Amino acid sequence: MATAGWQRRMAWVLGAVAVVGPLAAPNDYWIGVMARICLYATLALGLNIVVGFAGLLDLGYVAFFGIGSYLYAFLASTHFGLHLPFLLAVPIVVVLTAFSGILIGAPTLRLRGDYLAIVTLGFGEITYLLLINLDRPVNITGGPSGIIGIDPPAVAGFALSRNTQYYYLFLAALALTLLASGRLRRSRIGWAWQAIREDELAARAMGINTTVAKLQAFAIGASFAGIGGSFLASWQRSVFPENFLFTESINILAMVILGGMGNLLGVVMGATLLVSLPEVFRDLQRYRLLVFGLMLMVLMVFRPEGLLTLQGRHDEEAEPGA
Amino acid sequence: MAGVLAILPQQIVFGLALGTVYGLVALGYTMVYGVLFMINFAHGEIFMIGAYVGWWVLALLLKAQVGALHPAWVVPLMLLHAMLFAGLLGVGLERFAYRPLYLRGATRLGPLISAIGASIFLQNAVMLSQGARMKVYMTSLLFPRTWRIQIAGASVSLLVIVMIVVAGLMMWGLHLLVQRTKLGRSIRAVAEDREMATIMGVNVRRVIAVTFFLGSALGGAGGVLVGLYYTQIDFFMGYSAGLKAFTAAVLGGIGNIRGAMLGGLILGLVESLAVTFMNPAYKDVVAFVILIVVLVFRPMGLLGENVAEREKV
Amino acid sequence: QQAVKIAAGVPLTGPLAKQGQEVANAVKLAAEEWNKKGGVLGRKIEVLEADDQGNPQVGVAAAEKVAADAAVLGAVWGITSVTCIPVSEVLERSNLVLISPGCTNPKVTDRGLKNTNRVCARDDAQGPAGTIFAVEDLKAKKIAVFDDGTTGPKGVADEVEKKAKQLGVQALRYVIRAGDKDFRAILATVPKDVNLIYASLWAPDAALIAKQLPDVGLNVRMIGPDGQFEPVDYIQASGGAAEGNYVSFLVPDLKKIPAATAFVKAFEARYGPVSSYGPLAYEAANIILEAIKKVGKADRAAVRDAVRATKSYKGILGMPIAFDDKGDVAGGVIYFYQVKGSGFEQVKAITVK
Amino acid sequence: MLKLTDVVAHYGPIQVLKSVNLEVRAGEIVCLLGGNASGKSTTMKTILGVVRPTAGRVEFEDQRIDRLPTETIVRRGISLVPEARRIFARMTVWENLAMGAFTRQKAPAGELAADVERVYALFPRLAERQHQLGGTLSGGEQQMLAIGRALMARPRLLLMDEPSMGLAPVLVDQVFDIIQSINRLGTTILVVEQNAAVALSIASRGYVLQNGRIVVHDAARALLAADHIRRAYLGED
Amino acid sequence: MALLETEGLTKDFGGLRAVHDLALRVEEGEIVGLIGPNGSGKTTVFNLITGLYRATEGRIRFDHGRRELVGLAPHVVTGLGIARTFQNQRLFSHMTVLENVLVGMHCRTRAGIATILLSTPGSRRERRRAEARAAELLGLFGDRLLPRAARPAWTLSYANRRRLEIVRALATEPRLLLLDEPAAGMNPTETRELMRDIERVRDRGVTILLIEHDMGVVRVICERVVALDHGTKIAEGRFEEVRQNPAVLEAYLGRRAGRA
Ligand SMILES: Nc1ncnc2c1ncn2[C@@H]1O[C@H](COP(=O)(O)OP(=O)(O)OP(=O)(O)O)[C@@H](O)[C@H]1O
Ligand SMILES: Nc1ncnc2c1ncn2[C@@H]1O[C@H](COP(=O)(O)OP(=O)(O)OP(=O)(O)O)[C@@H](O)[C@H]1O
Ligand SMILES: [Mg+2]
Ligand SMILES: [Mg+2]
Repeated sequence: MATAGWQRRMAWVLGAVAVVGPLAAPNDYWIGVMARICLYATLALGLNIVVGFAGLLDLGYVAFFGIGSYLYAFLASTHFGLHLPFLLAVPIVVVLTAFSGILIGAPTLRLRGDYLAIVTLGFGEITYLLLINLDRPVNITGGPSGIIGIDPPAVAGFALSRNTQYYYLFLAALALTLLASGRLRRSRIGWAWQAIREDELAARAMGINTTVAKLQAFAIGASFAGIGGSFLASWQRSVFPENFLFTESINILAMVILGGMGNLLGVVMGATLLVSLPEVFRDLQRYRLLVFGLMLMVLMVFRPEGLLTLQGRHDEEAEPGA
Repeated sequence: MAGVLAILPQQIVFGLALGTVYGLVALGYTMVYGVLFMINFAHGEIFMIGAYVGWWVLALLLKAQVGALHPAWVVPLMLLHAMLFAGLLGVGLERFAYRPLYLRGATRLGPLISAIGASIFLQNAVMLSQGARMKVYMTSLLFPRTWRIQIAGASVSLLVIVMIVVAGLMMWGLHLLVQRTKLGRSIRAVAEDREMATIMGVNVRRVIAVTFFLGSALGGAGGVLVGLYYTQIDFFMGYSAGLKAFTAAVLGGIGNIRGAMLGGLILGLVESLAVTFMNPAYKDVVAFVILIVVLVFRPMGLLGENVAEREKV
Repeated sequence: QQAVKIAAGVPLTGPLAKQGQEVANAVKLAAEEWNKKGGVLGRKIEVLEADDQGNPQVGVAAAEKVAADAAVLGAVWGITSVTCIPVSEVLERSNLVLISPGCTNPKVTDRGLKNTNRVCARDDAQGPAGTIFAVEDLKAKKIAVFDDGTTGPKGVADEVEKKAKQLGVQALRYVIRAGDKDFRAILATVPKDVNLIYASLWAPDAALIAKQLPDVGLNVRMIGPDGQFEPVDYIQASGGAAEGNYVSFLVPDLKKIPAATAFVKAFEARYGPVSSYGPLAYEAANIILEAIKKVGKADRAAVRDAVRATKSYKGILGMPIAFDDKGDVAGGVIYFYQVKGSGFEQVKAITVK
Repeated sequence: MLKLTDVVAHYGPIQVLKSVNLEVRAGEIVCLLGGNASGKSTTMKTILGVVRPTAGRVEFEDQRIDRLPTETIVRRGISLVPEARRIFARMTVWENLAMGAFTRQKAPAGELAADVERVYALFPRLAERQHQLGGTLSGGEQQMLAIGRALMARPRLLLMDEPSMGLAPVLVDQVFDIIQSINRLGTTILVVEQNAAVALSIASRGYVLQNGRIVVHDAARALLAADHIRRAYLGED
Repeated sequence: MALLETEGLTKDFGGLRAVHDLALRVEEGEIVGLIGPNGSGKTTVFNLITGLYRATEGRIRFDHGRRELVGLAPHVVTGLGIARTFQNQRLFSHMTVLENVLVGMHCRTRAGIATILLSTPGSRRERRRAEARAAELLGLFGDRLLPRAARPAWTLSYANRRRLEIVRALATEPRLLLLDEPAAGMNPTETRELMRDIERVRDRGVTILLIEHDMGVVRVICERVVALDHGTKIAEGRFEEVRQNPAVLEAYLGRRAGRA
């Protein structure tokens, strides 16, 4: 397909830009924004597995983000006095978050479409409420005032401190998740997800164990959030329930859809836009969100299928008649 | 425990009143969902704007000093304006933010995002034009505190009764409209298969616009009643009300009109009973757990038809 | 020549926009007044509004932007501690001073950052003081303590509960959900022999509770922290139901201080009613500008240290302000007001150790 | 009555109809033949404006209709039995029929009820199932309903895209009888049918569509007799 | 015992008994036709066998009596070697033609998440093999599908979508293939081509149970025919016998039956 080739070339260009980007950034703030783009692109790729590939509308993805962040905070902060090294803590967090994906996914297996959406939304809210309230009777989460004093990522005694360093760490993780998403998409599991998205009943009749496939999607999607969560916690050096509001789920979902569901490059572009636009609009001060909302509408109106569509609808040649 | 039982009737009344509010807003969600299968995230904002319109009507009346304000005519006047304004706003949104998407055959999720954009936009537009400070409804000028009656050990204010009656009437009217009339049939036809509906001669755009008008007008009416009942409105009120109403609509079976009302009432009751018997911090946890449990056993909501079982293969 | 900038980092949008905008407005007013007198360092002063939406991450991004602007020499930051904490760490890296008018959590200053100060009361000052007042002056025996599950309110409520236990008074905890409007069900579960409600809530919620109390047959007084020092959102919104209730505040009666009356008049003429945040933010801005003036050059680290070294600064708050070594206002007197008609009247002052 | 002149239609950049010229005169039954994917269904959709022609014109009763919205075209008296039935799955059989009569705004209720009864008389199975949801009907029952629904509009021109699909042999015969009888009552019919032998036997004329072009058109009898047609479309050696 | 055997199979929908006490038998290597008037329960029988509906009563035995199918989930049934097409096509519309076939191979491939993420040689080999096999299966219908392998399935014409459904079902490597009106929407010439293809499939060792209203197809390719009416079996045997059966004539074939 012509567009696929175009997209691949564009991906290489973007990759190159990403690698040299910090050199061109005017200041630390913009490098921070770029790091945030990578962080959110990773999250969006995770949600894309659930929503874009498997077609399961998840409105509570932030729950996994929160679980990942807090798990990292438990393992590497003064809160419980545990200070696991970054390279050990992150894999543990990823595995546990994936497991939480299975736990949360399990009750939703029979649900379709928007019923699934509301249940996942419910889980998102429940997670938030638990984060707020589990500081008593015993203090687990720190309650509304969160956990502070989280360890920064350190490798071999070298602790990250500058935004540039974080940026390259996040960029590397993004590259990995992109690779993983790409491999999954064109694998038997990826096809099973897409089949479920298209027609669950036919998928079952074609021999797909939809229970397993959906749980796999939830687990992998959640594990990406586990990565993102660890990064947020170690970068912000603190976590609060306020980091994981419903609006955050919506924000990540918008990245996936605006970019073009299922299209990896599109999802990254969606994250880029939705992280950078509010920053660009910062100078508008009180009008910032007004313009952002308007922008979101306008973008969708002009690109209803998202920035990059999944299957180039318009590059088909005619089926020769019989 | 005896203490708890003594307040139970009162708690039920509080729960029903709250549930009516949720149900009213949920009706609009369900209407729009019914045709476009789209969660209209801007519905909460339409509800909020309805509340502001009602506030302005009341404020202008007070300013004009039209003598004694009697709820019998003031409330309908507020409702009328709010419904009209909210309805037109809904139609406008449909025209500019959603129609361009669904006409081009976008996936269901495209409109969801543009609805979120609309919701952010409206919220901030109201904040910027009306101020971030909340506004106070002068309800006490309309409904004296003494207007209340005793039912089974619970004291019920007249306002709650007005609310329940208005909500009931609206729900019933809508139900009849959708199930019994030709318009209702065409709404359902559009919902199922837009292209086939056109081939039947249905003007799809008009049907969708009408649906948006009705759903949004209901949201506007809900806004006024909520303003009267809670006496405070602010630009952010649509957020949590919208979330709860959406939950209620799904609980009842989304797309089902009586389901929306039922879902609202149940949600209201669950919340008020949850704070009675449990740590109130977990009130919303209880509500969502109940929602999840209900959906696990009835995947299409309480009144939603179980298409899964009746689906022909 | 380039202007000197000070940042106003607050939620300009979202549910806390009202409080945030008041802070930003007060900072702007302060800057204008300085500008009328010729600015500072011979340059004009500009206010950089930075929207943190009350969200830690958005706050961090805003702080990085502020820090990257070399013209910024100080910041008035924060309504909520969840943003203050990560933001202060960002600003610390570039030696940028911040004074918070609203972040009350003890951790904000207890982390010992050199750049972080506040002009508001700590949760663990206001809460205990309120409890002492409740028990000693109002003779409360059983207190119902409400919060909304967010940092500030919950922090104060925790302290109230702790202090009450110390004083041998029963404290029952209740949590409402921010954004809800109907609290009747939860109020109905409050035992009828409770003789005071400590409402650690924002003013609109407190007004709703005051209003809904009669619906459940409770007839008790309420007391709340400085967030309720709001003539409009609390007193007026309650439609008379708040009459006789109490509010604690870090500041003595503004009406009795001429400088403050001038501020209130100027502010209200421009931006509408003022609550507790306006005066505090105005004062914070003035302290920063005063420090810049004293330092005499655009040097962030020097300004940071000068702010911390502030001694007996006399502004509109009627008391000399000095920061202790953590950045809290030294001295810590909490003043108590009672709602009378459409305003507050000071009834008592309590010093916490 | 209906006239397509050099109609071209695309799906995106794919040209599906390359040049379709076709005429249906009032009172006729015209049969449209063609192999799979030759564009028969697309032709039907183009007449109704569901697919917009990119060139050429479509006229109905001497007025150009290719720019009109579908619902307006339908209101002028054309109705369609669509390919693959397209029943409203979550409406009952009765409601599906009522939808069929949607354009008849002013018809008295009694007349509509009589028409429903007429459909029930044609397909007694539908009468048994009048309160069943359309989606749960068997394939053939749905096909009956699709035909009944189109009849409810009392069209002047009826487009039928494979009306016998999925019907048991008994019913296939019956459907062709129905076509003939409603034609006698004054309805003009354009039918796409794989059961070409039967279709041609009741049609007056036929068109053959190949690769988006009309390649042959002739009297039905002549087509039935033509060798290459028999081989290509009637399955004879 | 036969490859597939049902016993007392019954299915109720509310008050409606769609299938009633049905005994059906399909021997290994046969092509069996299931005929009957509209609404007689044929498709329902398919749904019962494949586990999409659960039988109200009765048993379904597969693999010469070795497996009981009632109560099994659809994917398990498919895994055991039963595949089907749908009367109302259910393709994965937004996936390409090739991907549709690859989905069918899901239950015959093994790669797990870890091997896929690591892209092990084994998983790569498996994938290449699957793609090659999918292409081969698409070639079953000559050049009707193969040249369109990269197009989204929804752009196919009606009859080609039917063909793709058959290929997708074959991709699951079934021992028993259930075809629901495969010839619908094809003209007689195309139908003949289809019949040859079905026979080719059978010759590869796949047993076929087929629902069809086109008596031309049933007559030519079905060794045995079962006729249903109102959910009960009214006749069984060779087509020529069954078509003589007065009940079948009356309920199903009608007066022009002789022309089939
Ligand atoms: N929505 C669509 N988008 C793109 N291409 C399409 C679409 N619908 C049909 N086509 C293509 O247009 C061509 C004609 O299709 P059409 O459905 O009109 O054929 P047909 O003659 O009705 O065939 P059949 O006998 O199989 O029903 C085919 O090549 C088909 O693949
Ligand atoms: N889910 C369902 N709910 C209610 N009734 C159903 C359901 N599925 C099928 N039926 C009814 O059961 C009967 C048998 O349906 P089935 O689809 O098996 O018929 P069929 O023999 O395949 O007919 P056709 O040849 O028309 O496809 C029909 O009358 C149908 O209306
Ligand atoms: Mg066709
Ligand atoms: Mg069938």
